Amino acid sequence: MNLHILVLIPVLTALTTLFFKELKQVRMIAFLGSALQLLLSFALLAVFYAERAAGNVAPMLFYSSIPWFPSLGIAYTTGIDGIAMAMILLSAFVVLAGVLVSWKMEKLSREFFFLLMLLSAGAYGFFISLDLFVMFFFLEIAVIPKFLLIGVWGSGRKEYSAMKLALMLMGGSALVFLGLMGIYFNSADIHGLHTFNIIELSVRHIPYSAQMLFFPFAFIGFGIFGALFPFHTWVPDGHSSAPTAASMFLAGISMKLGGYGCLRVATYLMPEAAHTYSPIIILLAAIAIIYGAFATMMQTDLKYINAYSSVSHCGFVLLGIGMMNETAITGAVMQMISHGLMTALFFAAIGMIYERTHTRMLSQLGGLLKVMPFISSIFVIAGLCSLGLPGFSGFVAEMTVFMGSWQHVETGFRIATILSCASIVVTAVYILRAAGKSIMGPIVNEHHLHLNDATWNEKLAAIVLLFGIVTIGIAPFWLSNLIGPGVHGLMANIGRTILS
Amino acid sequence: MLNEFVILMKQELLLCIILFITLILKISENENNPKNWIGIINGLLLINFLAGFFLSTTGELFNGMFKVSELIIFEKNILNLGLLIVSLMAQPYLKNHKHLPEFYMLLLSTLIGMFFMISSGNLLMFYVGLELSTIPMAALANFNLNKANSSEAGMKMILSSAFSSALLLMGVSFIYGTTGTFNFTQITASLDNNALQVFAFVLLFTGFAFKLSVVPFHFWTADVYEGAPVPVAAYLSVVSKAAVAFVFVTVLYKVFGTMANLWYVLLFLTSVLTIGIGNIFAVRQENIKRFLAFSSIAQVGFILVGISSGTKAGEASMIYFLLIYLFSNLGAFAVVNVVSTMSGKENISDYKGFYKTNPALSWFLTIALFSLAGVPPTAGFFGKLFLLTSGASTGNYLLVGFAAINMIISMYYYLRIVKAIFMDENAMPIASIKTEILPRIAIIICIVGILATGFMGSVYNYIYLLSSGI
Amino acid sequence: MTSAAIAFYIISAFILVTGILTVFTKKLFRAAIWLLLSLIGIAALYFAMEVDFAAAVQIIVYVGGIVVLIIFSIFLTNNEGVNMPSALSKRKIFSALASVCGAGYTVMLVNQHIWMTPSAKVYDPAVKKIGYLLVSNSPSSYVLPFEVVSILLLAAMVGCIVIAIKAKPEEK
Amino acid sequence: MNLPMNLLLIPLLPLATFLLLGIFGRKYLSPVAGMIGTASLLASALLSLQAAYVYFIQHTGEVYTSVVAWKMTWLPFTQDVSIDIGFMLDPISVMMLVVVTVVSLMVHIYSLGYMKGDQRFATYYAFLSLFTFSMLGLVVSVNIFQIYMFWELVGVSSFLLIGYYFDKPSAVAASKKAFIVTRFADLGFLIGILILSYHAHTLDFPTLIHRLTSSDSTYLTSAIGSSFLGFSALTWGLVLVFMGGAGKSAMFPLHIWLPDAMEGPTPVSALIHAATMVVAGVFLVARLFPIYAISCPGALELVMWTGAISAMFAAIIACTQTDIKRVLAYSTMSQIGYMMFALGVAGYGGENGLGFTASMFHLFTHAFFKALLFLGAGAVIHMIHSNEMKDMGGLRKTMPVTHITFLIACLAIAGIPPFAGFFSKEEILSAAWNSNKAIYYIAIITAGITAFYMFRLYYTIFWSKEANQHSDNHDEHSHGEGTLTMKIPLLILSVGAIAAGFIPFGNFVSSDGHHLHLPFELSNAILPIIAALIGIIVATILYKKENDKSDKIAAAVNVLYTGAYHKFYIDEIYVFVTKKILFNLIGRPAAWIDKNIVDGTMNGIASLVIWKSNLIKSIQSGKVQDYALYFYIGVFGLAILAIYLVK
Amino acid sequence: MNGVPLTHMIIVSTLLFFIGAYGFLTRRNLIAMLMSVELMLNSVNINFIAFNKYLFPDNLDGLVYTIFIIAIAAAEAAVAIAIIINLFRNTRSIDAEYADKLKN
Repeated sequence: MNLHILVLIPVLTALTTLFFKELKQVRMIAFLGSALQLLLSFALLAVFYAERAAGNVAPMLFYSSIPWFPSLGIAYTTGIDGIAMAMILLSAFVVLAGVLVSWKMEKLSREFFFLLMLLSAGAYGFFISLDLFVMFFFLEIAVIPKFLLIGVWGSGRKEYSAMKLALMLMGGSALVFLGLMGIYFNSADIHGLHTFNIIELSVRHIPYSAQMLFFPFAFIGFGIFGALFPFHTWVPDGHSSAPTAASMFLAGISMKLGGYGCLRVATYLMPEAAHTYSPIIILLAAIAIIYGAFATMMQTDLKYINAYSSVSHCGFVLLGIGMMNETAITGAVMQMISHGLMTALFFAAIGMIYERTHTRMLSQLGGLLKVMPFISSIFVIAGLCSLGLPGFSGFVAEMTVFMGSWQHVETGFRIATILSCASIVVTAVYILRAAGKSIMGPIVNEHHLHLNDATWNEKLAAIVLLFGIVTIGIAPFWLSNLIGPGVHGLMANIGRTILS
Repeated sequence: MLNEFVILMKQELLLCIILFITLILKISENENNPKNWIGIINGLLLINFLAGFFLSTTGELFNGMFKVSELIIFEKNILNLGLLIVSLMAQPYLKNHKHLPEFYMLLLSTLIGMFFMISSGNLLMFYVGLELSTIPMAALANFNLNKANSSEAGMKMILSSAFSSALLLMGVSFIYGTTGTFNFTQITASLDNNALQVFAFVLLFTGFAFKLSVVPFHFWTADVYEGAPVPVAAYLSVVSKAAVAFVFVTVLYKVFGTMANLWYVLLFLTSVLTIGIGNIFAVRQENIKRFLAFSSIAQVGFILVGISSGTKAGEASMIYFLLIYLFSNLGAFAVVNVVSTMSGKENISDYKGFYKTNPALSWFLTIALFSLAGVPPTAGFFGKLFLLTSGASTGNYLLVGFAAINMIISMYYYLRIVKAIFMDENAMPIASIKTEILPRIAIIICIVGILATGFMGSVYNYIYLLSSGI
Repeated sequence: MTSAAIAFYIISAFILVTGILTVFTKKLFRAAIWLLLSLIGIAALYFAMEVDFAAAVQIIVYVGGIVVLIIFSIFLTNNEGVNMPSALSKRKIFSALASVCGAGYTVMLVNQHIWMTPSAKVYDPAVKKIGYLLVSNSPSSYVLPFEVVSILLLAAMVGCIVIAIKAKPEEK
Repeated sequence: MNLPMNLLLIPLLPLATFLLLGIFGRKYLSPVAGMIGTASLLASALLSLQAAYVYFIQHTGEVYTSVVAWKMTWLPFTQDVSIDIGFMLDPISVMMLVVVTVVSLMVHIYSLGYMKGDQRFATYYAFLSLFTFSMLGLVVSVNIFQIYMFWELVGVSSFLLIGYYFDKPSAVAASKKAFIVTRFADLGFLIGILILSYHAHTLDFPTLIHRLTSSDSTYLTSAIGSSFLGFSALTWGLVLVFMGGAGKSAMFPLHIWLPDAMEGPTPVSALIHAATMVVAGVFLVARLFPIYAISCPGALELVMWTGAISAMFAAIIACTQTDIKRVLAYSTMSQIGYMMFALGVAGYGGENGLGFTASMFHLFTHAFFKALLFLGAGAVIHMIHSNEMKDMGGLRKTMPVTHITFLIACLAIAGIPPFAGFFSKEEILSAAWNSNKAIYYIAIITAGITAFYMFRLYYTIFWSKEANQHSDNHDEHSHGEGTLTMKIPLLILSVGAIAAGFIPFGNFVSSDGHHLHLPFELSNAILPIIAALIGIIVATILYKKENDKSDKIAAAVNVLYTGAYHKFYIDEIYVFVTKKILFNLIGRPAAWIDKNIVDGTMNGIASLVIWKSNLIKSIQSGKVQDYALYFYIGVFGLAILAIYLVK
Repeated sequence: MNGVPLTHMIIVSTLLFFIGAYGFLTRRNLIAMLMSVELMLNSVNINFIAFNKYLFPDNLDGLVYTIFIIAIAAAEAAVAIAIIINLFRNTRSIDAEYADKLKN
């Protein structure tokens, strides 16, 4: 299986949209492209399983490397393990749903879908690449379309938010870049040659002092993408100003780039430093979890609620990574997947509500369950997933993180774990508050009585995401088995280095 | 001998021939429509550009006063391409200008000067080339003859550059006084880094810094770009800067390689200042040309970071960056020129709502700006990152970190324009503009260059093989 | 002190004094005249150094060309008789400080420097030799810059004509 | 012992019903939703009875062992710790299967009439099915994490059902409260699980219990060895797990959600908040009972005192409430208190385990009579359209069936022989007598109060005011006593309330699986019967006829009365803690900090750049001589620096 | 010129250079500024010739350089004057202080 097709399809879809003008054509192209991508992802999953079943134990499957800038050691190196596979599936789900909820994007539809597809190409490329530079390239590709998506199609203080998001993510990538430089120039082999290749790097030993210097850059840099406290402020503004599909993408995929990078680059390649810094990471993650949850409780705008809750939820990802054991990291990856799907669903529901009622303020909403039962149900289900209800993916992921975190016996780590666990209560508070005010209760605005429920495309979008959420929630073992070996491979390296 | 002479100097000679053709056209002036001329000259420039790729030989003339290497040919080709693009994009500006042949004569003579400067192996040759590339530029800056701003720009440019050349010459005189030669190789051989030589070197350094608009020698830049006609500003910001940068690297690496520790410090200091000041000023600009001037100052700062490494990769990255920068900046200027000529509007606020009326131009400008900002998948990303990578290769993470952080600021101001174009509302947006064919070609070349160069690793490798470092 | 030395110091003093007057005189036209005298002084210095060719070029180009050009331009801009406004005193102070420091620093460097031992050969700036150096096609000649300068002069001429020629903007 | 695999259908049928009704019900199946739900639950109930038959009656051998009928690894955490999903039968789970399915079936049938014509009829049944599924999954759990999962699902179905009338703000608030309070308790449960699993390296019940009870196991040593704040890890773990149970079972001080939960439809209250879900906490402690009893008696003591205090506390409050469902809610809490302290006074094995058996017995009987009480109350509310006692009275004529069944239930709960409650309560008291006298007296007093408030309720509803006062007003839309489907469950349940006490419970359920002969000593039975009779008599005096005696008494013990009427201000304390402390002291500052400090810093950097930019703009003065001067300074600055460096 | 040390020669030229620099920095009239630049260039010329004569009499490089400087200075001056005249036409002023429309 050739992985390049994963990047190629979104790019070609994006380019194809440019040749059409009408919304109907453009959205159909985008839909077909992303549906094809989803099918391909499933096919890839099948092939992946087949390879593994056939006894292929290489850390990365479908490995290929095409020299790009040989003099700088840059090659277009691709390959996936279970973690990347899971992320690809996540992206495919979210993108398809994103296209579907944007079905009536009348304003500059061609540009909208073009940017959306470009964004998804960046995400896919990021997940499949095994070369730090290429990874960075794809990471940055995914920044600017967001700026335009938010600024042009957004709502509220969209320009401000778009600018803030772009600048903070840019700051993140600047830090990442420094981290990469540090890794690259400390990766000399016996011939003094440097490399960007992750697999190569994982067997080379970066000096401890260099790790200590550059780990913070790489980690914070990716952490900014992943809403690391206190660099999370782009999240609320960005998410809430973005158009629905972009919010879904931002929270569903984009923030995962950060988590994935923290794991794959910062922690994997600089394990000793990660080990040394882990108390700080865990502290920040625990703060993000609790603080994000409490901040969510005070929000009055549905999108802000979900955005702040994303801060809190993404804290679990960093917490899991910071704990640095197999279970916790598996949980972190699961949390990425779970949060990606769940938050996308949440944003989709909020978007549908906003599209109809033209408000997202809790005080102006109420009793929507009566007029739009489907959308309301989706909203509630997303909320329940968010608060970690069994049967949905959130539970599986959070529990794995907790279980892994608890393996750390030091009192400080335990306290952080307990605090993080406590967030499940606060989460319940804010989710129920939001649902209680907007979905339940009496109808606040008479005009809302005449609104329609979801259309077929919106339903399909919700069902696509719901499918993912529920599949993980009901049968988490397949995800765990998919991710597990990948995490095991990561941990083997980390463990080896720390012990030696 | 003659044969060798002709082949080695083919690029200069071709330009001279074109220069004389324009001169003849001027002299035999009849009331022909200048449009035909533009076509002819652009055709000639295209031939000139293409001819650069044939019959390439390397060698030296006049005791190393004139050197040609593959790298130099490549650099000249880059400049030729720049000239061609400037010429194409200048068409809307020139078609109503009375002094079209003169414009081309001045432009061509500056390019000839740059070529000689690049090929020079001798301080005299270098100086002559430098002045030849500067003095006509001042005249060009003043080419909006009836505009006070244009005259002011020309005045600032000629006086500043005269002052700068005086200092440069003092440096040259001290180098001569301490080494007794103008020949680069002989200078290198007889350097012993005594105080007077260092002083002379610094004076020489500032001469380059002036042309490259390195802070604090950059003050003329913004004023001249703002006052000068857009194509001239474009040419100044790209072609003349690139030429000086090429020579600068050669001089630093080849001639003053033994002073590497010294100029490393100077580059460190000036690059920090350049990036910082360039960015801080760019943030507040309202005039788009002036804005591009400050942004190009900041870009120069990045070049300095790359050069400071003194490695092969540093040189290669610098040339690669300049190639990309040529596409990006000329692309931006091409759009600005079309808008400025057709609507007379040059302020960033005028671009509000631009996308509604001119989607294609908006995208072109946006892509060019993104490339300047270093956003993938545009080539600017690669250019900038390779510069920083080479900068980091000497372990100078502090400088690279500063530069990387400054990319955020630069991102801000580029996005400010993108925001104006796409997001801001405007009751009176710039009317829909019909771009003529030549500027359109120019823009498309730039955009294709921006989008393609980064993906072609072979280009970088080619440059890398030619480069040499200290 | 030889007579040559005395001549040198006298000429030097002349050059410097006229130079100072050039930059301090209130009247622009007078400044131009002082410049003229200073340039002539430099030519005299060249004569004293037995570099006749340089002296000649100095007189012809500077005195005969540039200064005349400057004087013409002074007439053109109608400024010949008027007292020039004085610069801001802040600028004067800073400039003076900068100039004095710069001069002092440079002089110090020059003073400290130990010059190379000159070769024993006699300096012979014969016109023929100069001509040969400038226009022959021998490998060691300066014919290439010479030709390039010609392009520069051509370009400068073109530029001057375009810019300075009396435009007819009223046509439009 | 091999169990027929069709038993797996017991939880799966409700799940299928839920999915069917949840997805298609609203549009396509609305009219027949009730029938579908009831039918599937009927099947479930029959299967449960089969299971009970197979497990208990066909059983051969001395000891009831736990049987894992089916099990799979659901989510592996580490090599030896994983969440397993399975179906485990042991005495208590079989008993719970029967209770849950039977009560649920009754509620299903009852709701056919009660909820008839409701707009979201199908949704209602879907939620009921979801709840039943979750509860069944909970009781058959093989794994402590499986329990936790279904625990949460039970919580959410409770949430959905309490908030069923979602356009009523009070219902929404109550559902939120219920969910959040139990969630808070679940936090303890979760951490408890984490602690236990960390030391035991397993989550499976049999292994877990084995590892943490056998005295020579290294797991136990590790759990006892590590301590935090003076208590061993094991104590912490068990106490925290109990916290979860206390939350779900509405034990003091986590009980505040239960009275409010009565906002849900009354059948729901009967099912969830009386008979099944609220006893989950008891079930949980019973499930881990060996660990509590053998390895950590300290934690068990906490269980005991919590139960006792809750029982008494709730009984006192129940006397003053005027909303019939709230009275019943407090009575539920009180009865669960009984169950809890019964567990608390028990020991492991043999006669010591009397409390355990008694607790389970009471759970069993309580399910019947409490469901009956609620359904009866539902019938009353259905007719009167009000929950308030003052709107009722003299209904014994108009609602004869309800009246009689309600009376049976009241007698059962009051502990009058030969009704079910008498037997179970008697066992509990014996157990308490054997273990802790203080508890015993508390229990006796509580029994008296229970009898009092139940009969207060009974009289106020069915006697008190003159008959027919209300039916006049409601003639046109009076439902009478309700449909047949509403009466049948009442009758069936009243049979249970009468007969359940005669089941030889000790033969089936005991702490260690051995048969336990339940002692019945008349001497022990006398005191509680007397207490109950006193309560009934006082209630008769005060409430049989409408009079003002009760008010006078209330005025006499004003402080106590007001305190009890306001539920001893526990709610207010909670509101204070959450609103004032959590919201105002953490939430608001967090939001403020985020907006002003964290975000402000980011914005501040941006404005700093612009400010700087404006600050130094004058450098670019436009004057060429300034430029030259800077140039000049630059040159000499660099030169001096360079020469300095070279030297 | 026997007896005159090279250093003195260079000092004279240096002084002249900085006199010119001072003039360039302070003269408000653009033409006067141009004149100051000419002084600076001339001082450099003295340097070249002096070095050539004193230190490197074997060839005439310095002298040739001087000649080129003179030629280029002429061209520069011509263009400068043309521009200044054009500026004067456009603004009726050749005061350096007032030629600051382009700034910030």
